[in-house]
Amino acid sequence: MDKLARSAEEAIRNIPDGATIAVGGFGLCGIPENLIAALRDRGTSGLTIVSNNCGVDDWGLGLLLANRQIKKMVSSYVGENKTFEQQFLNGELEVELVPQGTLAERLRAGGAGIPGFYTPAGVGTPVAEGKETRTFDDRAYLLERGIKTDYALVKAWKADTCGNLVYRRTSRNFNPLAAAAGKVTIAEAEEIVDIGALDPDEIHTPGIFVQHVVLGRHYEKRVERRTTRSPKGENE
Amino acid sequence: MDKLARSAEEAIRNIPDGATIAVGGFGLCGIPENLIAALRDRGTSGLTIVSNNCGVDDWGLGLLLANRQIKKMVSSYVGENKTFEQQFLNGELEVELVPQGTLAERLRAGGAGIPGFYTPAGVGTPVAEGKETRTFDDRAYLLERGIKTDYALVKAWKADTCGNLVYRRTSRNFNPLAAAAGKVTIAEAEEIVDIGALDPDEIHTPGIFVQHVVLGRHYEKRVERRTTRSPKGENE
Amino acid sequence: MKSSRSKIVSRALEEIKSGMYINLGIGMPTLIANEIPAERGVMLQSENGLLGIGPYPEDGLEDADLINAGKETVTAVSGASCFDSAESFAMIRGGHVDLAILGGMEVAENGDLANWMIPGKMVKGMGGAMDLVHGAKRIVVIMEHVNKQGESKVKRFCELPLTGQRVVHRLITELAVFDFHGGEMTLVELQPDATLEEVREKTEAYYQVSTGLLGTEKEGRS
Amino acid sequence: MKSSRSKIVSRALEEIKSGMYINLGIGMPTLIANEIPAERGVMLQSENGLLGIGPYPEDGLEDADLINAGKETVTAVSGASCFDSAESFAMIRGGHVDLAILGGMEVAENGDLANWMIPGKMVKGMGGAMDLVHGAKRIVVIMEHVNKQGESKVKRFCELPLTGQRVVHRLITELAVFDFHGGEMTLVELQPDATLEEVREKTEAYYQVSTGLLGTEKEGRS
Repeated sequence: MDKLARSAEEAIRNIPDGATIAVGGFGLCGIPENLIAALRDRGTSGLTIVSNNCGVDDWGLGLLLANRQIKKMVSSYVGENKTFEQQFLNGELEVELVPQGTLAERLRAGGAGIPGFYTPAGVGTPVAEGKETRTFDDRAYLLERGIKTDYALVKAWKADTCGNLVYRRTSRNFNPLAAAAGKVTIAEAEEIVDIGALDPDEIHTPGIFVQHVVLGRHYEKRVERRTTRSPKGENE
Repeated sequence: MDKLARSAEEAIRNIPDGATIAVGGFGLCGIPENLIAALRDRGTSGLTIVSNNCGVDDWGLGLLLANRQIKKMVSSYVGENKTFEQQFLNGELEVELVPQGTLAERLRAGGAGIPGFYTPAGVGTPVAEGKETRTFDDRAYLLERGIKTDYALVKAWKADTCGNLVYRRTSRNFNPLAAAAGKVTIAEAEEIVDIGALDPDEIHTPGIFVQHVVLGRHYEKRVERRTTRSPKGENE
Repeated sequence: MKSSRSKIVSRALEEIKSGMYINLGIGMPTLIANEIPAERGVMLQSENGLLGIGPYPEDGLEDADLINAGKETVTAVSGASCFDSAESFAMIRGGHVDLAILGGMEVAENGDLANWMIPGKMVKGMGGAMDLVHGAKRIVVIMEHVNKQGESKVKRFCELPLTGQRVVHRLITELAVFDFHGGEMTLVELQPDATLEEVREKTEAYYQVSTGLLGTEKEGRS
Repeated sequence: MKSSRSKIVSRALEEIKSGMYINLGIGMPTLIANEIPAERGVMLQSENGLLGIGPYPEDGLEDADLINAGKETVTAVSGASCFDSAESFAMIRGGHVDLAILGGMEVAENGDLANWMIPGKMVKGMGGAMDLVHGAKRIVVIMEHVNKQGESKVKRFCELPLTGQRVVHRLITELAVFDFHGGEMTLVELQPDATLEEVREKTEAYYQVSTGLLGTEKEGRS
């Protein structure tokens, strides 16, 4: 069961124009940078991207935006990006805003074969428009739908060649959910280890959810807001 | 944030008669044996137990059955237990049978604040009786409800004193789901480690889901079906 | 002559293709596990939370924390992963498992399956069967063609309470292999030593016979 | 005299009790994190997947893989755990977080909160705010009492699109603390240097005044 692709280019080659893709990451943390760059280089267009954020102007999914490859974004927060605002105001870009917990759960549901679930988030707000509101035990909830995508691009810390993934710290975020929601999931990792090198109990995404694995060529891991304290313990 | 109880007896003392309790374990694997024994000794009665199975005649939840402490079981499979059959046929014991995946998801939903979700399991079967059937994308699904319980009893391999839990191999099973579904969750562990000894990325149940932790005094870890092969590789 | 069971198991093995993720039900399907050639490179899923079931442990090396869905002690292969029951059924319900091979009590000509309530016995529960039949990409049922009384288990309609409606893709018995499409059943293969006539006699269901076997004709006891 | 912000932050700190699990929103609420005395023994949750946020890292020790929901580099305390976003919102939606302290743009007398769409600006998204207001056991909103034009942000009805209906348990401004019960709002505390009259002048909402402050009277600009 060898799922190793030789390069990010090879791994994303079959993604067609117009595909729907779930992409892991929160802000610029845990984003599949090599796969995004390969997709930018290939120029695949008309994409619908399901991802919590849309990168910044010159990094992450912002690269695909700048290159006009994205038709629609499904996100909870897209505020870090001028290109985004321009394309949205020009009518070039569609946006579906989803509460962050609902977005996470919709991806999980899609991956888990659950077509719909109820959540209180968004009741009585613009998010509720066009959705069924239903009362359980005297509280109101919205019906939200699971999301399955044609592809998923995720970023792991370590992967083995049969697709088992381990994430590091808060770079986990939406990655396991995207991995399960994608019909074809492509994972990039900072390190590829031998089968058997990962303990079965430490694996975050079992290989069954992953179709292709690739070693990331280079990681920039850009930081969006560098906040530090001085060694004396005072805040910057 | 020290959640360490001195004993299983102390940890379960406040569970009242008539409580609803989610109990981790699959068969006899990963069951909270010390907490069950303490509950048997205390004699707490009229219990509703949500657990995939109900132990065997003389072990696991079977101990509570034999002692007539259980009023109702919510399970997917209860076939290993003669006492069970007797009490059920006598009308002493109520049983709600739930498909295993639905039971797992109902507990997860309860813990995650989701009051209901749709699943295909059980459509057109006795499980569908009294439930809403609804079509999404030309397939039929049942509406199933989340389960929250008054208490949860779970078994971990390692725990730290602030309630972070790590499970081992297939003893994980329903334990993390029960932990999240219980309003008050009591975890027993084979080993209690210092805070900071567990890597944040290896924790299966974060401490926020756990109110009390206790070191299991003794583990029998009974095996239900001992299957082995001879060293030559032939099956028993 | 091979036993009914070994004919069924042998034929079921052919369903298993390289690279598949597979769930094997309790009972006869579990027997298949030990027969799968290692070089086929498949991963067996156990719904209690293990992907990558290995052979039974050597005597004395049993691990009470490592069991399969039949509660038997097992081992884990290299590359195995463990997870909780919700994640396990996310795999199953979400269509990530390529194939489930399940036992059956009755299969109807429209693909209905009954395999969880034994007539006249205490109801023990459905376990994970109802989730599996709606989740795995392909459902293969293996069972003996007739019951101990000689009555056909391949029926016009299931009499037992259902596990799932129209969920079976393929049925393998010691006599034949049937496929199900659009609510209809087709005989696609005869097992060694079986004849069309024997299948006809022992099958209550109506079925087509695939052209490869005999041209298309309407079959079945009626 | 203390600034408005420091009055709000000081008062908000009193909401934080020993042993609590707390989510602090982006912006002013994040400032509270650095002021919580270590001996209070609380755990801060970050909805991007961290329970146990520590202080900012020392210069040069930033870890790009360890950020908070405001995308700032942070550290993790001893006993911290990491998890995916679905698990994070399971904690939140499931009522496991004891307290969320969030910023606000408008709060209405019935407890409605608006804090995600800035008037006249491009909509950036609600992030996790809509989940938090329905999930955490207790919602405390902190905000300045009036906007830059001097208009009350404590209103009869929210004019901005809502984040949630009747979700606020307590509102802390630089002038006062209000509690919400059954769709009604009560002034329960005055901040240092504030007077009942000043609060009355700067509050559009109708509110009760708690007996401890002045006997119960109907207050508010009308």
